[in-house]
Amino acid sequence: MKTDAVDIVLESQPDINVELNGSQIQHDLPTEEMLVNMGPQHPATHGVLRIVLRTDGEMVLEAVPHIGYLHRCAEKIGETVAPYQYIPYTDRMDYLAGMNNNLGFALAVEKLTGLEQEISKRATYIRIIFAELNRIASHLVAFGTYGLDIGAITPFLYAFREREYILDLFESACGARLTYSYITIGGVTDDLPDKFVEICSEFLDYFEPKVKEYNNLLSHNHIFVKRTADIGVITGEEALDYGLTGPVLRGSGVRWDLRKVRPHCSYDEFEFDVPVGQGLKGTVGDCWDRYIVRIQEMEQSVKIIRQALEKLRGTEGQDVLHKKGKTIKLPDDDIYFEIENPRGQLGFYVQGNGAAIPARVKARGPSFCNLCVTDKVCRDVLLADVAAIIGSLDVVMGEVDR
Amino acid sequence: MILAVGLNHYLVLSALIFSLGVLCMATKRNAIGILIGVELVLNAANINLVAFSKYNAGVGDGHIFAVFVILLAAAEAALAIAIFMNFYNTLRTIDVDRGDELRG
Amino acid sequence: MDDLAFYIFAAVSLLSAIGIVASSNIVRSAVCLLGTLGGVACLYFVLDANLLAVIQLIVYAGGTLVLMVFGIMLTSKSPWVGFRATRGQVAGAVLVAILMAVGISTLVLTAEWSQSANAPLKTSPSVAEVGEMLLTDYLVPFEVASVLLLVVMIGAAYLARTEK
Amino acid sequence: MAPEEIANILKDKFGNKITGSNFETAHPHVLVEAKSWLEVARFLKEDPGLTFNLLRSISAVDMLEDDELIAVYDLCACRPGDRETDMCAFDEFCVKVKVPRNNPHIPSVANIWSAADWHEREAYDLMGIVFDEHPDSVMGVEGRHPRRILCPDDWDGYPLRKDYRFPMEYHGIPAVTEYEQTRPVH
Amino acid sequence: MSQITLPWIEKSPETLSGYRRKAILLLFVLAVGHLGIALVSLFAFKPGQLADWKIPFVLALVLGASLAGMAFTAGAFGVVFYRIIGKFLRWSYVAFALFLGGVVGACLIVWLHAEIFTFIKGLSAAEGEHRVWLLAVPYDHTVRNIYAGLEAIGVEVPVLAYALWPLQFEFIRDLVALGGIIGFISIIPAFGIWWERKVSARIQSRMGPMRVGGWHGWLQSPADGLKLIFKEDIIPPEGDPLLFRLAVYITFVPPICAFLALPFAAAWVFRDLDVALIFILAMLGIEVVGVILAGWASNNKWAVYGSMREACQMVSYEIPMGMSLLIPIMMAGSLKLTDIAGAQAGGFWNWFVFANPWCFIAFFTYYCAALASCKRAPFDLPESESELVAGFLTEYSGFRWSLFFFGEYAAMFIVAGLAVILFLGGWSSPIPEAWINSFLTAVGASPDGFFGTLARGLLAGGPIIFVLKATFLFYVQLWVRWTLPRVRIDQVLYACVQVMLPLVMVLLLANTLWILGTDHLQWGWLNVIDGILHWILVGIGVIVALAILCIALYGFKNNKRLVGQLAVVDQLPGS
Repeated sequence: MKTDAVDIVLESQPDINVELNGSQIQHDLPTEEMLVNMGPQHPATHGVLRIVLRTDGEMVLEAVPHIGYLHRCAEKIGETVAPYQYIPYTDRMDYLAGMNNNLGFALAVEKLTGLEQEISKRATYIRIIFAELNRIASHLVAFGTYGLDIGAITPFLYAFREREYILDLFESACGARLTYSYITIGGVTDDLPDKFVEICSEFLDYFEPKVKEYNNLLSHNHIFVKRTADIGVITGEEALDYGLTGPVLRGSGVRWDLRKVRPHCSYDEFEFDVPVGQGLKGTVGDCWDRYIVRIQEMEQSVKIIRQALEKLRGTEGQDVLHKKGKTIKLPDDDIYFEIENPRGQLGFYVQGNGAAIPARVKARGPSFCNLCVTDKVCRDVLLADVAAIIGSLDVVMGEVDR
Repeated sequence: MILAVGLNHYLVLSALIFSLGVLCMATKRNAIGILIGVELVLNAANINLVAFSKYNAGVGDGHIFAVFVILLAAAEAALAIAIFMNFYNTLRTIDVDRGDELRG
Repeated sequence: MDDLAFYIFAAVSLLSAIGIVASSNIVRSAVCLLGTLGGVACLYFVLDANLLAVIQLIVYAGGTLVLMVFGIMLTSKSPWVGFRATRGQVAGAVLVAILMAVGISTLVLTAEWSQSANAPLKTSPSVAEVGEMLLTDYLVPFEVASVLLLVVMIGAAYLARTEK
Repeated sequence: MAPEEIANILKDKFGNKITGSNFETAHPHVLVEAKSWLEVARFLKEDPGLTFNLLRSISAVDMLEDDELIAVYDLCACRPGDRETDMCAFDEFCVKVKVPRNNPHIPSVANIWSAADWHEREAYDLMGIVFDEHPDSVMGVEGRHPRRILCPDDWDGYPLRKDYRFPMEYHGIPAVTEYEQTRPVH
Repeated sequence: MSQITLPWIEKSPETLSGYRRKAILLLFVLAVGHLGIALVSLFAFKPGQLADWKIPFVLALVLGASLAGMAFTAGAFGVVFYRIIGKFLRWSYVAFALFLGGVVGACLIVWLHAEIFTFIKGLSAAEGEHRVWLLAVPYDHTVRNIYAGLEAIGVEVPVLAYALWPLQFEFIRDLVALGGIIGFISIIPAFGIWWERKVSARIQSRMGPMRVGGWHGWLQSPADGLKLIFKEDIIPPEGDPLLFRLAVYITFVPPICAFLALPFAAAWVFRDLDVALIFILAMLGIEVVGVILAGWASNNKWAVYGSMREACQMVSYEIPMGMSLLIPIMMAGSLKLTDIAGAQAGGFWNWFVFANPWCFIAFFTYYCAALASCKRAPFDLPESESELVAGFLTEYSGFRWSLFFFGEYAAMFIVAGLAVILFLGGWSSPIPEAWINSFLTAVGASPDGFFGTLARGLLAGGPIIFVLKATFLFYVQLWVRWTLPRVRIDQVLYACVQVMLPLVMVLLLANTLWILGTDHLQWGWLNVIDGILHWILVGIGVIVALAILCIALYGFKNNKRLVGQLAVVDQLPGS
């Protein structure tokens, strides 16, 4: 089985070593096409993504992503441990949105076992608060690193300054700052700490004006707009065809958010908007649209958290963790369940066979599906645009490779 | 003192650089190597001009000539490299010995 | 001091020139050319031709040399591609070059120059004087040169254009 | 639209190419025979009443007892609504395709949903289901198959199969620890 | 427990203090001995006793002994008072002053030497003694001659004459000046990098380096430099190792050469070239060759990309940069930087930036082009991290890598200095000297007295004013870098060829005609318009300066604003 990745790429281009006497190809300047390995260690690839670029000078003719450098057999592990033991593994998939991953897996298992109806309201609201806080944290990282990709270093530090507060909140609730395992099967592991509601609403008051600061600093910066508008345009149809979800799909102008169209976790009780890309600075579906959708989603998340904190007031004393969470047996059935993760639709396919351990666990990572459009978008763009496009897709390699 | 520098020193230096430039033109088969040889020869000529201006004439004529030589050398280099590009475009090499083929 | 400077810079220029000829790698030749150009520019400083020296630096070293290195990079697949001349050609060329060097040197050393060759004139033209000459006595060549540059610019762009 | 209705539409259209269905489960689905999957898929995508334009996931499952592999296609319809006010309409559906374990061949739907490209590569890589006519195919020992995606291209075997044994070394690199080598494999 | 045994950790405190006592004793003995030798020899060698070739040995004996003695004394005191000195160094402002003292020290040495040099040149030459000694260097003064001159001003220290003897040679003067320049150049990156990190930290609402050296991490750059020197030196074997090494020096040396022609004040210039401006531009232009070679010799595709971008960018931006500079040249009518700066003396309204609208715009076009040619953000494409890993620096490490930064920071200071000399009045102070004199008279101090001279030296112009102005422009470069994203290569070239070049050409033409109308043809109406525009521009300048001052004060007063008021977070367990 001789299927070396580089050989395959080489197959598709003319042999550069052949003597081209009197060849019919006449270029502007006699330049050679060059194969460049962007990654696995490259600052713009957000982890261990490797993209083989076929370039003609600064022009990228073809960009083939190669993934798998962070493959940790997460699905295989799922077949050897009980669902509640698998929760910590989901943290490590999309490590920037651990709460949402926990939530996705917990909801899938609860739906499969019928535990869904028995989760207390308080636990549901706490789940929503943390999922949305985590969405803000994740979008902050996306915003900051996108600035880095474009060459602005300062927004990154601003984003991390705010994210630090969110991580403090998480730490106060569950003790961890990155891999929380807080939302678990049957609810959340522990009730909120004292004064959490006050501190959280204080944070929201502090955070809301910061979004304006980000817009002044980066979003409407002329150079930034020039770098991102009309770059990497994905139309709505293309986005659906490639299975893109989340801010990437909404950036293409499709108003599609699982929290609205098929609400899970009583999201239907909340009032919020779904921002979509409108092509304010260029074409609908360009990098700027995908970027601004994330910024606007942070504002909407703030709105949701405020409502959830309000709803939380009447629920003191309710049990936040269902007793059956650790002892459930999975029925001989399967389920595929998706939630709206910061990066898109995170789906878990869980198949049980009557035992406590699932027969098959599959995670459908939004980053994995969003990344597959790279090949299509990164054609005939400049080298710098590749960084801009990859950054605007906001992939987390932990989830792509699982 | 025998080491005291005069006009002759400059002229001999210029002669040596000139010969090296000619040698460079003769031995290099890379077209850009030949261009480098031409630059050497022009530099040798410039040294002469400036040295004579300093030691013999005392007016700026030598300087003016040298300015024009530098200017023409730059123009010549730009044009020559454009030609080499074309040459390379057709023959995929800049070996001058291959330039005798009467092909497009 | 001037004498010492002459010897140093002459040695730099000559050694770099030898390096150009001796090096088989064309990029190294170009780097050696930088040495020669710099050495010659310093010699101009020694000869009180300051304007010429800086022009040499800015046009040759900053412009032409970059152009050449560009040309090298665009026309070779690898830095190590070298086309060697045959042994006979090299021997002949060296012989001719040595004869030429000896011949010119002898000619120069035996020639009778109009003034005493070892007494430099104290008056060197200043920048202002050179500039004034360019715009008075040498105005026509100056303008012709500017037209020539324009023609070269257009010609170079024409030669390196897309062929359709 | 309820899954039963969609299943009925499909049964009317394709008859016995739809080999079964199950709606009494957490995951209602229909079973489609492998060789007609391509036309069913095209119908699901292009029929104006269905328009399942978003392929969410392809999950490959190994049923060792039944000696078959299942490819679970989870589809979703995103029908653009009124852009300014309304959400897109939501509809979901699931199709399962069963293939024998020793010769798993399913026609590739990557030309219908581009999203299937990477999902099919992943299903081949980890479970060994060969998707015929996949656009990113390479020639293997047993014919053309999709290129591997997560594992290295020269990896041997399909790690998610139930009877997979983890290799002891890969290109001279010890792949499992001493402890794991002595431990019984699941 | 670590298995490594360190002898000085194993020893008991008693042994340690024993060592210390011994060390102090030894150092004091050595110090007294050396100082004694120096003291004896101070009066021992009478002029005329020694042949000329022995002078260096006498100097070595005297200077070496006294320097060694002082060093040993300092060492002994250091060991005695090491605790107090440690505390002293931690004391913030003193430490910072010590650090900045380098600049002042370099200035002082150069100034002192200039005074001595004038003194020696002022002595009457020795009677008929023109001797040729070593490399045909004629000298005017014997030691006896200098001693006579010293005696005439009442300094009867024979050794001083020996010490002054070498200073009469031009090349020694050049060496001292070169030492001053190199000292200054070494301070720029060390200070510049530390300052850049502090500025960026301030912009990003964090602290920046805080540990090394006590106050605000002022020793961070030297510490980093030390680390870089000890790092492994990696040279890609597949590239061209010779050119790989050479490229560093081709990049690093030209910006330093440019300092040879950069005047810090009227007399504070190594060589006052009549073509100084073009010389500096040429030196900045040669840098690009080194960068191309660095990329080429690295045998790395990212490095080649970086160097090609650098070549495109620098070669194209040199043209608008040079053409912007032609405008002040035209105003001053000279290529000599001292002339150009001298033409702007006497108050900030005389600066060329306010002279007419064309100069005003030319200042900004020059500054933008200079940013691009220094490859500073937003034009830092050659080393753009997120696209090209590190551009042409990808394969460089350790000390070689840091030399590139020496070159870069030197070039940054050069372009800032050029902008100051050509547009912002050079070393002349914004306040006219006459005002300072009258102010001094008004407060009762004589303008020629000690304080008067000091005040005039500080306020009325000089190297310190020049360095301050250049440092401000340097700061603006940092400010821009940490605020803006990076542009793309096609946008960079578009901005140069399609925007900046036509603009600068129009400016050049307009300025030529303007000068022709105002200065040569003396059109009255144009002179009136010129005057009005001049004062409008001065007004704009004042407003901008005040605005920057206000913003700075506001930022200083509200320096906690960015961090926010989220006090409760501190009570969370994680904080």
